[in-house]
Formats: sequence, C-alpha cells, structure tokens
Amino acid sequence: MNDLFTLMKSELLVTAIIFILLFLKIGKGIQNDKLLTIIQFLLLLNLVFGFFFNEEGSLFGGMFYTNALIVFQKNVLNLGVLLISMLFANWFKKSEHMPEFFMLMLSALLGMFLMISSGNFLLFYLSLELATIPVAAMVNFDLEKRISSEAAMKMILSSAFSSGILLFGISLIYGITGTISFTEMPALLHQSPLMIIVFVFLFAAFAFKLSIVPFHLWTADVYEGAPFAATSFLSVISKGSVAFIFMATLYKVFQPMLGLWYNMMMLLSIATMIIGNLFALRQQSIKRFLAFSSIAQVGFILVGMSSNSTSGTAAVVYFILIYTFSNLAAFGVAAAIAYQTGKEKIDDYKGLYQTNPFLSWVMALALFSLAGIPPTAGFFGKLFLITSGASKANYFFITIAALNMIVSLYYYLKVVRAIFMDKNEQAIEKINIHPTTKFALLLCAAGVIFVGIFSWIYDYIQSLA
Amino acid sequence: MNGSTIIFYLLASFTLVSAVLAVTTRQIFRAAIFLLFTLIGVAGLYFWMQYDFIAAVQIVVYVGGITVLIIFSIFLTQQAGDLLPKQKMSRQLFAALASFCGFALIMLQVYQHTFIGNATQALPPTVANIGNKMLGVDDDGYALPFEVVSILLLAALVGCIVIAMRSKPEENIIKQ
Amino acid sequence: MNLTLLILLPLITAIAILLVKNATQVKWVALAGASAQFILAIVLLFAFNKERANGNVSQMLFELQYKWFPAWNISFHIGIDGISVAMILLTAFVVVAGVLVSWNITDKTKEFYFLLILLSLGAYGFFISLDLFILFFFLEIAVIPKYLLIGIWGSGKKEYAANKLALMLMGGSALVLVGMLGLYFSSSLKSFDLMVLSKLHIPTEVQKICFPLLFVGFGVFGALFPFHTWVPDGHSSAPTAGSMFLAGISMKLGSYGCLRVAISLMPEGAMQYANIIIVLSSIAILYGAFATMMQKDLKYINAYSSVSHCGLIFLGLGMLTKTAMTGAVMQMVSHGLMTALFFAVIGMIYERTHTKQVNEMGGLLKVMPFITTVLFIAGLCSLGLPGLSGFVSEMTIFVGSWEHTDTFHRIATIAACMSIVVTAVYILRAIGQTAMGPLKAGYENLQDARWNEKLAAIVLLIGIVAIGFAPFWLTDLINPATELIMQKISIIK
Amino acid sequence: MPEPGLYHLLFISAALFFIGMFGFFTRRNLVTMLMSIELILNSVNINFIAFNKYLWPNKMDGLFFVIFVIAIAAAEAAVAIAIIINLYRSHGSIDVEKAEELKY
Amino acid sequence: MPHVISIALIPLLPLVGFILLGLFGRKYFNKSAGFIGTFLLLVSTALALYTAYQYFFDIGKVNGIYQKLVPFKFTWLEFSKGVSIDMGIMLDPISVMMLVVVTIVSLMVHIYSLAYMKGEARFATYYAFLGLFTFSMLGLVISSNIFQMYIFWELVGVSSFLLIGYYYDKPSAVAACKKAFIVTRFADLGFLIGILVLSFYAHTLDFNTLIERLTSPASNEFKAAVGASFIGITALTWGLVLVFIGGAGKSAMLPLHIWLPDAMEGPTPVSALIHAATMVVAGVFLVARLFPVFSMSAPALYVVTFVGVTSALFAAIIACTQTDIKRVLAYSTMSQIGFMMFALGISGLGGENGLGYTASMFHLFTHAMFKALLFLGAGAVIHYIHSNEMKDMGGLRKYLPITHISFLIACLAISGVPPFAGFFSKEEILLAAYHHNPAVYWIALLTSGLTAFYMFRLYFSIFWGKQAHLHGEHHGEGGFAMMLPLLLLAVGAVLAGFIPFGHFVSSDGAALESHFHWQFSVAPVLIGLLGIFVAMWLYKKENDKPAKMAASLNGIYQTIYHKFYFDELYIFITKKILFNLIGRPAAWFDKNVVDGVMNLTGNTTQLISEKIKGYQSGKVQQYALYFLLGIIGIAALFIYVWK
Repeated sequence: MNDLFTLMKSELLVTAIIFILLFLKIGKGIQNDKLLTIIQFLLLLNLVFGFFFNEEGSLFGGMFYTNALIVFQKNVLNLGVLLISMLFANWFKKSEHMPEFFMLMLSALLGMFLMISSGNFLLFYLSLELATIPVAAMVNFDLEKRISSEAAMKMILSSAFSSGILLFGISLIYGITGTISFTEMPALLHQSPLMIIVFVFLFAAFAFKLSIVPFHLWTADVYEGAPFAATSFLSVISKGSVAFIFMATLYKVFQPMLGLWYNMMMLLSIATMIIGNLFALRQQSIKRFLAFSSIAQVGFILVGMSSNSTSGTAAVVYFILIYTFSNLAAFGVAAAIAYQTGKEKIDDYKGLYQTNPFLSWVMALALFSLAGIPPTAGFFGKLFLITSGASKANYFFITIAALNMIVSLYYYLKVVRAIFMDKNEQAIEKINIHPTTKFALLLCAAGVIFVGIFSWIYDYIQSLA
Repeated sequence: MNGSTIIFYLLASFTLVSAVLAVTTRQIFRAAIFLLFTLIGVAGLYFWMQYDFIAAVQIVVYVGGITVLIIFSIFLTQQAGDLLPKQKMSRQLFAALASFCGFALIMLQVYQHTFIGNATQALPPTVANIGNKMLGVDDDGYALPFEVVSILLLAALVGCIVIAMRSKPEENIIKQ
Repeated sequence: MNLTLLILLPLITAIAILLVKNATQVKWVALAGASAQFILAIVLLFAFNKERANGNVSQMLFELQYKWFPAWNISFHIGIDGISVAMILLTAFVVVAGVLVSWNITDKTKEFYFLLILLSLGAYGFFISLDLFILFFFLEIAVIPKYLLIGIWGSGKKEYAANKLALMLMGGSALVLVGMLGLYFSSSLKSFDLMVLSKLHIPTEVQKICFPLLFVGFGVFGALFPFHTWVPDGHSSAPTAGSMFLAGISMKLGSYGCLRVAISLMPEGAMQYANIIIVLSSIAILYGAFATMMQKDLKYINAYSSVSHCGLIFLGLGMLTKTAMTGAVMQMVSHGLMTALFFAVIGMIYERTHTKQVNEMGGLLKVMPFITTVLFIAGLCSLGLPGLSGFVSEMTIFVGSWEHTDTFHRIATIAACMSIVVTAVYILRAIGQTAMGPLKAGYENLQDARWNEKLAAIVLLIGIVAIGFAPFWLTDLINPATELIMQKISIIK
Repeated sequence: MPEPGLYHLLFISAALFFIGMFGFFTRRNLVTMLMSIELILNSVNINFIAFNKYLWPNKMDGLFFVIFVIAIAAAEAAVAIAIIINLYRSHGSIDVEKAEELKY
Repeated sequence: MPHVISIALIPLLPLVGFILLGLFGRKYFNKSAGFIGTFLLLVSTALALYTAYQYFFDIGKVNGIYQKLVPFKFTWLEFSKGVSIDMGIMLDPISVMMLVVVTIVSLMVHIYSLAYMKGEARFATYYAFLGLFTFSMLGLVISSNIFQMYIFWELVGVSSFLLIGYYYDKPSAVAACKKAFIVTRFADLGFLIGILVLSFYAHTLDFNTLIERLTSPASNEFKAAVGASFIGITALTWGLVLVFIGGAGKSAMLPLHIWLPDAMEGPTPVSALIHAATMVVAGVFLVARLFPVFSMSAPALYVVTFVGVTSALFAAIIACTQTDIKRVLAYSTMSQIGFMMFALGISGLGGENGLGYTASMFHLFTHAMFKALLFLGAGAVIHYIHSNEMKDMGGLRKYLPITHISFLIACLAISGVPPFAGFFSKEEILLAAYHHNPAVYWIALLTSGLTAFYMFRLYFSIFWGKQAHLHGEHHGEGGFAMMLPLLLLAVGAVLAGFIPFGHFVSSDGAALESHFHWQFSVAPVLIGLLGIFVAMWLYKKENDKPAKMAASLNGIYQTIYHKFYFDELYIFITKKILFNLIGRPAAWFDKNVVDGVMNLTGNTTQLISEKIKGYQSGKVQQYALYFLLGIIGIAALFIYVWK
C-alpha cells in the first residue's frame, strides 16, 4: 500500500487540499485574504512536493500508471494552478465563492492528474469528465454576468455532446478489441474501416478538448464569457493536460494506426493553424484574441506531436511548460487591467505603455513568446515542435507551419503596436497591481525568458521522455 | 420467431419511436414523457439482455432521478402550454441529413465488420459479482473509478450550489 | 580572444541601461558599451591577423563550443573567419555611430538605447555563430527591436512600415527555418553545426530544395528583388539610428547568411540557381537605381539605392567566382558604412529642416557645411568614387563578374556596370537639390552638426576612407575565407 | 424476422445516437437539448451492454462502464440544469438561439 | 634614377594641400590658403621639372630609346592572381611631359587665383579643390596601371565637378557640374567595360605588361583577344573602342562634348586649368598611353580619327557663333583636342609613321600653354568687365594692355601663325594627316581656317570694336599675381614651338627628326591669315555686317548657334526616356506591383478572415453540427479517399 502514497501522491495531495478547503468553508469565519494566502501556500507545498518521491509504477491493475515524465507533466499543471491562484488575486479576494472556485478548480486538476495517469478508457473517461464538469461550473462564476452563464451553457452542452461521441467511440473500440486497457489494446488493433471511424470519434473528442479545427468552435465563446481565472485554467491547464494524454494515447495505444493519424494530424494541424490565425486576426476582445491564438498554438503542438518520437514528446511537454508561462502572463496582465478598469478591448490598450510600462513589457514578452520570437522561450518551444515535426522531411507541412508563424506574428504585433506605438489621450490609468500578482507576473516573465535559454530544462524533459 | 424475438422488436420499436417523438414534439412536457418512455424502453432492453442490475440502475437513476430533474427544470423555466420554438427549416434539414449520413456511415461499416468475441468463460452479471468488483482494488477492481465519481459528484454538488444560489441578479435581466 | 565577449558586452550594456536611472546616464552607458565593443572589434581584427600571421590556417579561428540543447545536437558554437571579422567591424562602426547620432532622443531614451544595443547583440551573435540554430536565433532576435524602433520612434507611416518589415523578415526567417531543418534532417549526423555540415556532402536533391529556401529566406533580409519592398518603407520610417542599423547591419545579415549558409554549404544548389540569382540581382541593381531616380524623399532615395547596391552584393554572390565573392563581402562592409553614414546625415538634416523632401531644401551647404559635406562624401561613396569604399567593392564585383566568358554573364555585368551612371544621376540630383543651389527661405539660422553628430560621421568616414584608400587589408582578410568557399565550388565545377 | 442479436442492438443504439444528435441540433430549448444528450448517452450504454453480452462476457468492463456513465450523466445533468436555470435568470429565456452574445 | 620619393611628392604635395586646407582651411587658413597651396605646388613644379630634366637628359634614354620606367609600385587591391590594381609610378616621355605641363599650368592658375579669387568666402576650399585636382591629374599621368588610371580618372572627374560647382548657389553652376559629371561618368562606363575587356584577355592591369602582351602577335593573350569577337568585331577592338569612349567623354569629343561649354560656369582660372590645359586632354593622353595597342587595331584607330576630325570641325563651326567668350574658348578647346585626337588616329607606330603621335603630343603641349593663357586672359577681362558676353565688351586694349598683348599672342599661336607655338605643332599634325589621310587633311585645313576666324572674332570683339560701356568700379588688371602667369604663359606660347619635340616624344621612344618643309606650310598659314582678315573685316570696327550675315543664313545660323541642338537631344533622352520611360515606370512598378502584391496578401488574409467569421456564429447547435460534419467528413475522407 506504500505504493499508493508515492505513486498517487499528487492526486492525494490535491484531494487533501480539496477537503481542507471544504472544512475551511464549512468552518466559516476566515477572510478571503487569509484564505487565499493559505491556498497559495498549500498549492506551493503541492508543487514543491511534486518534485520528490518520483517513482514509476502502476496501480489498480494498470488502471493508474505513472512515471517521471507524467509526474513532470503534473508538476507543470501544478505550477500553472499556483500561478493562477496568484495572478488573479484581486478577483479571488472580491469573489464571495472563492473557496468553492478553488474546490472546483482542484477537482478539475485532480481529474487531469488522473487523466494523464489513466491506464484504461474507463478511468480516462471519468477523469475527463471530472476535468470538465467542474470547469463548466467555474465558467459560470461571474454570476452577475450574462455572458458568463452563456459561456457555461455552451461549454457544458458542447462537452456533453463531445463526451457522447467519445463514449460511442469507446464503446465501439471496446466491442472490437474487447478491452478498455491502454496496454492491451495496441496488440488487438487492426486498421479496418470501422476502426477508422472509431478512431475519428475518439480523435474528435480529444480534438474538442484541445480545440482543434473543426471541433474548436466552442473555445472562443467560452473563453470570452468566463472569468479570467477560468479562462486561463481552460486555456492552459486543461489544454496542457489533454495534450499530454492525447499524445500518450496516440503514441501508445494507436501506434498501429500511425499512418492514419499522421495524415489526420497533418491535415487538422494545418487547418487549425490557419483557422486559428485567421480568426485571431480580427479580434478586438483580448480574451477572444487569446482564445484564437491558443487555437493556433495547438496547431503547432500537433506539428510536434505528429513526429511520433521521444523528441516530439519532449518538445510538446516543453512547449506546454513555456506556453503556461506565456499565456498566463498575458491573461494575468489582461485581467489586472480588466479588474480595475473593465476594459478588455485591444483598442483600449492604446498608449498603455505611457502609463503602465511594467504591464506593457510583461504583455509584450508574453506575446513575443507566443509568437515564437527569440530570446523568449516560445522561440525554442516552437522551433523544437517544428523540428520534431520536420523529422519526416515533410517540407510542405513545415513550410505551412512556418508561414503561419508570420500571420500569428501579425496579430500579436497588433497588440504590441497598440500598447507601444499608438498615442492615446485616454490611455488606461495606472493600474494598482496586487503584490502577489506582480510577483506572479515577474515569475512568468522570468519563465518566459529563462526556460528557453537554460537548455538543461529541455534536456531534463528529454531525459524523461 | 419466438417470444423473446417479438419482445425485442416491440421494445426496440417502442424505444425508437418514443425517442423520435421526444426530439420532435413541440410540447415540452410530452417530450419529457417520451424521453421517459425511451429510457424505460432502454431499461426493457437491458432486462431483455438479462442485465437486471443495470436495468434497475437505469430505472432508478434515469427515470427516478434525471427525468425528475428535467421536469423540475421545465417547471422552473417554462410557462405551461407554450409550444417549443421551431428551429429553422434549413437547419432541420441539414441536421437530418447530417445525422442520417453519420448513421449510414456507421451502420455500413458496422455491418461490414466482423466482430470477434470471446464468449467462452462468461462471467454472469449478478449483483454479487458486480459488488465484488465495484470496490475491488486488485486487478479487476473498480475502486478507483468509484472514488473518482464520488469526487465528481461532490464537485458537481458544490458547483450546482454556487451557481443556483446566486444572490444578486444582473441589472439588465430580461432586457428583451 | 574569447568570442563570447562580443555577445556578453552588449548584453551587459543592455542590462546596465535598464538599471541606470536617468536619460543622460543611459546615453553615456550606451556610448561606453558601444565604444568598448568598438575597441573589442579592433582588437579582434589584430588578434585575428596575428593568429593568421602565426600560421594558423584553420578555417575558423577562436572557435568555442558549449553544449546547448544537446538533445538536438545543438551547440553554442562560435568562431570567426575573415568575413566575420569584416562584418563585426562593420557592426562596431555602425553601432558607435548609431549611438552617437541618437544623442538627442528624448522620448523613452532608455528603451531606445536598450533596443539599439539588443539589435547589435543580435548582429554580433549572428556573425560569429557557427551553428545554424544559434545563427537563426540571433537572426530573429534582431527583428523585434527593429519593429519597435520603427514603430515607436519612427515617423511617417511608421506602423505600416514596422509591420511590413517585421512580417516580411519573419517570412524570410520562416523560409530559413524550413531550409535549415531540411539540412538538419538530410545529414546522417543530424547536426546544425556549420563546420560539420560543410564537411558532409549534402544530397543534391536536398540542395535543390533547401538552397532556394535558404537563399530566398536570407535574401528577404538582404533585400533580394522582389522581396525588397520592406526596405523603402522600413528605412524611411525608421528613426535615424534605426535606419542606420537596418541598412547598415541588418540587411547584411541576409547577405552574410546567403554566403555563409546557402552558398558555402550547398555549392551544387548554388550552381543550379546561380543564373536566377544573377537575373534577379541584375534587375534589382538597375531597377533599384531607376526607381531611386524618381524618389523625392531623401530616405527613400537612400533606401532604393540600397536595393540597388544590395543587388550588387547578390550579383557578386551569384557569380560564384572568388573575386566577385570577395567583392560582395567588401560591398557588404562598404555599403553598410556608406548607407549608415547617409542615413545619419539625412537624420541630421531632417532634425533641422523637418523635411525629407529634396525639393523643399536647397543651398544647405551655406548653413551647415559639415553636414552637407558629409552627405556629399556619402553620396560620392555611393556612386563609387575611388578613394572611398564603394569603388573598391564595386570594381571587385565587376572584375569578378567579368571572369565568366559567356554572353549571359557579360550582359549581366554590363547591366550592373550601368548602374554606376544611374547612381551618379540620382546622387547628384539629390545633392544638387539639397546642398547646392540658392538657400531656401527659413533655413538661414540652422545650426551645423553638434559634437556627437560630428563624431558619428567621422567614425563612419574613417571606416569608409580606410577601405577606400587601403583596400588591401580588407581583401587580405576576406580572401582566404572566400578561397575556401570557392574551393568547394570549384571541386564541383 | 431474424433472430435479434448484436447487430440489431447496434442498429438500435446507433439510431438512438443519431436521433439524439438530431434533437441536439434542432431543439432550441436548452432542456430539450439536454434530453437529447441523455438519449445519446443511453445509446452508448446499449452498445456497451450489447458488446459485453455478445462478445466479451468474460469480463464486466462494459457493464461497469455503463454504471459509471449513468452516474456521470446524472452529475452532468445536475450541473447543466443549474447552469440552465442561471441562464434563465439572466436571460429570461432558455432558448438557445437567444444566447448568442458571444460570437465571431 | 631620381629618388622615388621626389617623384611621389609631385602628386602628393597637392594632396597634402587638399587635406590640410579641406579639413582646417575654413577655420585656420582662410587668408593664407592661397599661399600654402601655391607654395606646395611650386615645390611640386620644381620637382617635376627636375624629374623631367633627369628623365630626358640623364636616365630615360637607353640605347637611344626612351624607356618606360616604373621606379615604384605596390599592390593596392588584388582581384585575382595577376590581376591587381597596383599603385605605381610610370615614367615615360609622355607622362614626364604631362607632369611638366600639369604642374606648370596648375602653378600659373594657383598664382593667378591669388588675385582672381581674392575675397571669396570659400577661398580655402577653392585651393583645396585645386589641390585635389592637381593631385588627381598628376596621379593620372604617372599611372602604371590601367585601373590606377581609372581611379585618378574618376578623381579628376569629381574635382572637376567640385570646381565647376564652386559657385554652388548659382543654379546654372549646379546644373553644369552635374551635367559634366554625369556625362563623363557615362563615358567612364565605357572606359570601365573597356578595362574589363582588355584586362580579361591580357590577364593583367599593368600598362607595361598589358601593352606587351597585346602587341605581340605571338602571345596567347593577343590571340585570344583577336580571336574572340562580338557581332563581328574583335574583342581587342571592342576593348579599345570602349576605352576610347571614356577618353572621348573626358576630352569632350562628339557626341559627349555637351558638358564642356556648360563647365564654363566654374571660376575662370579653373576653366583654364581643367577645361583647357589638363583634364580635357586626358582622353588624348589615354589613347597615347595605349597607343601601341591601338595601333594593333585599325578599326579602333579609325574610330579615333573619325571622332577627332568631326569634333574638330563641328566645334570650330559652333565657336564661330557663340557670344559668351568662355564658350568660344570651350569650343575652341574641343576643336583643338579633336586635332590631337585625329592626329593619333592617323598615326602609325614607330619611326616616320609615328609623326602623328609626336605631333599630337606636341600640340597637346603647346595647346596647354596658349589655351591656358587665353582662359586666364579671358578671366582678366571678365574680372574687369563682370560679364562673359561679347556684347558687353569692346575696345578694352586701352584698359588692359598686358592682357591684350598676351591674348593676342595666344590667338596668333592658336591660329597657327609662325613663329608662335601653335604653328609648329599644328603644322606637324597637318603634315601627318597629309601623308596618311588626305580627306582628314582637307577638313583639318578648313578647321584651321575657322579657328583663326573665330579666335580673332573673339579678339577683335573684346579689344577692338565698339567701346564697352563701363560702369562701376574698375580695379585695373588685377595686379602682379594675375599678370605674372599671363606673361609667363605668353613666353611659353611664343617659345614652346621651338622645342625639338620629336627628340623627346615619339611613338616608339626613338628620336624623330621633324622635317620642316616651308612649301607645305604655305597653305595652312595662308588659310590662317585669311581667317584673321575675315575676322578683322567683320569685327574690328563696330558695324552691322555680322548681324546681316547671320540674318542671311538664318536657319543654319540658328542651328549652329544652338550647337546643333545637341543639348535638346540630350534633354530629350534623359527627361523623356530615362525618367519618363524607365524611371517612372520602375518607381510605379515598385509602388504598385511589388508592394501591391505584399499588401494584397495581407488584405486578402484580412478579407478571408472577415468572410469566414460566420462560421463562428455563436450558436451552440451549429457548432455541434459542424462537429458532427467534421467527424463524418474526416472519417469518410480517410476511409474512402486517402487510404
């Protein structure tokens, strides 16, 4: 039973925090401020603890499986959650349902942990739902806002729809192979037309979560309507975790169907990059803008994933680590501005640099990183994705990917331009940034710069992969 | 043709007909009732397949739980007697076409596919067997999913409470 | 000589600029950093020559290699040959001058200098990299500072120009990226290392694909026709130092990349596409010159003339003869210095007259003799006057180009030669209208150059004259390097 | 009429699946959309049970899947209804076509 | 052997002057600039004379033949093995002669300018430019390498540009200097390509080696150069003709002459130095320098002859109608250079055949003296009268006696009246023409008459004729500084003809005895005198004969007066063709097509982005529908199409 504690330590810790929160909530009387500090402390503990007692092994008859890479992935998610808890401090402090929000978020996080570790389709499905349903509730946490509930509605209905499709696919694959275990399945898989359909069904469900075109349509609406904390959780943590498990399933379970999914990945990756970029071009709302940009980013993740190699795995994990920093920084800045002024439009950012140089630089760094411009880490992340994707010497594919970087640069620069170049008499006033927020932003900025330059981080990930 | 077969066809047609009605009737209560019928029909199919436990769960959770929930929500959100708004014709046609295509594609491939099975050592789906497995932590146990579902239910509960118990309505409610 | 110094010094300067409080200190820190870099570059030149004199004949000197992303076989591999030394010197000259010229930037001084130094960091890094990956890294590092410099401190349609520049350059680097990956995966060793790659034989079919990708990719940076369209807008909208850096250094990144990566790694590809390069560059030379003739804005004049002059660089590269290639490298240096000087002077004039339109000026020689004299010298250099750097490089290219005996090359060379006449036409037009003629009303009280401007101009002039009067030191520097590249090509021939 | 077997059940489930889909696409009322989801989930359950019975009776994977799907369906429905009610409070309607502030 | 440094100092001292005065002149030497410049040049001149003495009488001659000495050279820029630009000094008869000519004339101009340019704001700059010019010109003549020559050639061009544009606030001066530079630049293009051609076949840029290789019919290089041809003309001829185009541009030969008259916008001493005595003969010098090679190609020589003789006649005709005294002199210069040019063209190599060569050089030498004198004299007149126009002048002999005398001497010299210098040199040219090409001889004879006519037309209009309307202050003849050069040059114009030129300068280095036939001289002298008398008849007294004549020949007169509309033709070519037909479309193409494609890409992307926004309709049911369609589509694609 010792295994249980070491192998499932992340899950257990998160569960423990959920229950602590539950008790704190029931035993009333703690101020939001203090509570937030406690939560941040707990999350920090959780993160730190994540780096110890890393063992490889499986539990529950292979239903649960973990290894160093998976632990690392979990740590990335932990880090993201910790950053979220710090970045949106202002909002949390004002929210009367803060503990509940964290309980939901941590439940979702737990779901993601289990999802990454899952060794069969049942646990995968359950944890996927665990990672989705609370998030839908989180999306609705701006209770006074119409768009928040609209977004929540869209999310819960779409994800129910997609899980219906996922289930249908699982049911058929179960029928075909007679197993739901990831480890037993590859030996039983044969590429028959029905299998292709089944695969497409499963693929679509993953694609839905990752917002791959044409299954991405819910993304922007939900991101825009949700509170910043939920949006960033969705776009970073949720996406990251699904990418991890998606990759694991593709590489392990669907290895016999490599030819099929490589082509499918290529097709959808190109579509995703193009559509994501085209839509991002004309957005005014910063959230929606980041939503489409994150769709385009997923296109790049697919490029790396399509390589079907350990370097691809490493590149994807690495990219998601970087993406966590960059995207959270962008959301953090946007949130800090929105909380004080309510302004969420890119045009509102005109002349921001005159009044808020710090926020401007962080935003710029984040956007440069997203655009993949050196020396930010995003450059390395994207480059390694493309490099691993290029290992098949598919010039067409990587050329499209590389050209899409230009389009994406265009719209990232649009924001930079608004911030730095446009003169504006009614620029946003000086923003008071919560100290923890500021610290978290600095952390993100540091991450954006150093994760790339310090090559040992990548080496470490590569050694795990 | 024996009794079992006749029962199957009856159940099947009952289920499908009520399902179709549930998604087409324009009176929402009727739709809910047809849904109920469908769910009962599905439960009947489970009985027919001798999966009694599942059939029981189906009836308890779906018929007793979810349908009731749905009917409550209909009460909360709907004036009695209102007809459901009609979707655009083009959308309906398109949806019908897409659904049919999907159906056709799947059935085509399902019928072309030969399923191989392993019917040698059947494990009867008795309540005792199910119970043993449900809380087992060994190779074939389902303790972990069980716990996961419990956390999920807890989270759903928390979520529902917060969302449904909101205090301050937005200013511009019911603007239109 | 530790080459990392070349990168560390700007880095330290940049950080120091961020830490310093007021604008004056920022300027002095920047100047100190740039001057230190300048001295370092000179020291490097001597160290390089000394090492060569000591009989060290290895292709690259002062090589250093640190592990960086070993999983991808990437290493931080740096080293220099004569071409790199020349380019580093060019950068050092232009940076010092750029810092000096921008002395009276008052808006966001700190950021301005920070970006300027960052840009130079990218250039230095680029010129010493011996690994495709870090080469690409530094290539891209330099894009965003340019974008911001133009967008924030520029004038005119600055945002449009900044966008166009950033997007086109990124487009170029996207092609470079693809080509680079093609090279990476084509070799059995999976290496980005230039030295390793150059020893391998890259399969011909890979060269066929990768050479155009890399050449065009770098070509966008170097204003290869018809990808030059960012040049006029970018240059004309940029602030003075920005234009100087853009035209003086950044365009050279492209041509240097073409030479160092595309041609020297893939000689077969180069042979295959040489005629296309020659056609494009001949068009660029004449077309750029004729387009310049019609411009009325001083900065546009210089920008289009840069297209023409950079066409000469590509012509030199495309000819694939040692002499022409040496000439191309000399032209890189020469054009860098000359155009930087030109832009510096245009900036000075603009600051005083508040116009860049030649027809709104006249007789400026009377009120600002120093500035106009420098303008004049820059112009003369541009039209290839002996004694200034433009002459030697252009002549070297012409002589090198003439070494081909067939009619096609002959025509291309003659077309290129014709540019010297057209150049004379537009340069004299510009100078005649601005510096000469009766003094326009309203300009009577303009001041001549200040100390910083004089110093900036003198620094660049020294470079120009040093090459113009004594080109042999530069050719001695470049020749061994081009010889090595040519050896590879001649083996295939 | 042939002896009913696996394929018949698969037919029923697939039909139910796409009837649910059709409902989801065409019903404008959010509650009825939710009902369509339930149909979809039920169709999946039939699949699982059918496969379990006819092909893989040696283990009870399908059966357990169904149990958990039903549980999840309940939780999902609960949260969905909470959200729908919340939406109703702010929009005054649960017509899905009217909740389209977020678009483009 | 003269010390290398002493030779090197000849060009370097003016360079020192240029640098010193150019950098610091305005601030520190604005008053003393003239003396500094003059002194430096005085030293140069002394060194040049010393060198000439040494060369001609001491070291130059080996076995009765003057050698081409290269006491010094170093590699300046190496293109490829063997092909390099060397900076060096080459001494041979013509370069030594040119050293003397250039330094002397330049010294005269320096001295003259002390007075003439006194009080100019940019006095120091003026002397700096003079220094630059002198340096470049001296560098040009002693070049040992064809590319070195090209370098100094260009430098000469730019100093000419600077000096013409000295009065930079005068729009006409600006236009003139631009024109001069661009036209010569255009010609230099030919020179450059010519160099490329010749050096490509000769595998060298060094004059001596190049000449050696391209003149020995046995050498591989020569065979290659003659063997290769383009549209039926050998590479050798092409190279030479192209080089000659460069020379023609600098020497203002038809049709590249149009810059020369305009160049008179510069200060008059500058015109004397550059546009009369030194720079404009660079073309002649170039042909002479490469003469052995030219002699290997009859077509090239033919081109030289043709251009020279047409230019001579053409310029003489125009000179008859011009009213600006400097322009008359300019056309006369062009005409005289035409003489030198065709003299080279009709010459052969070696011995008696080389008479044309000697005559050409001789004429170059004497012409430098009297033409400089004419210009300086004209300068004195202009200085006095503040106008260039003949109509403002007349009867000045009383006011400017020294100028008058020296001007008259120069006019007689140029008209070929014995015993003045021009007589001897022109005589030799005509003699050479008579022997080699009678057609040329007759045209030359006619031209020679015209020369006498227009020179005396000028002379009489200035110093005789109607009394000039003098107004304002007049300060005499400009003092000693201006008179001294006039007198010295007048002495030169009188005596230079008596130098036994053929002993020193000949096509093959061996002494050439000039055979003086007085019978032959009758015709030229008579026709010269005829010209003078006609001029006297028309212009000595104020009358309306010239106007009547002009009126009776109206059409022709106007054509000539407008210089055969050459300027208009050039303007048509540049404005209409270069600017409107090439430049404007290129600029338009760039703005609209190249740029347009880029912008179009951007705009199209934006447009597509706008068009497809309906896809994201905000309707969740539609999303689900697309979801399903996506699945069906992909599944169908991979099952049925993309297997």
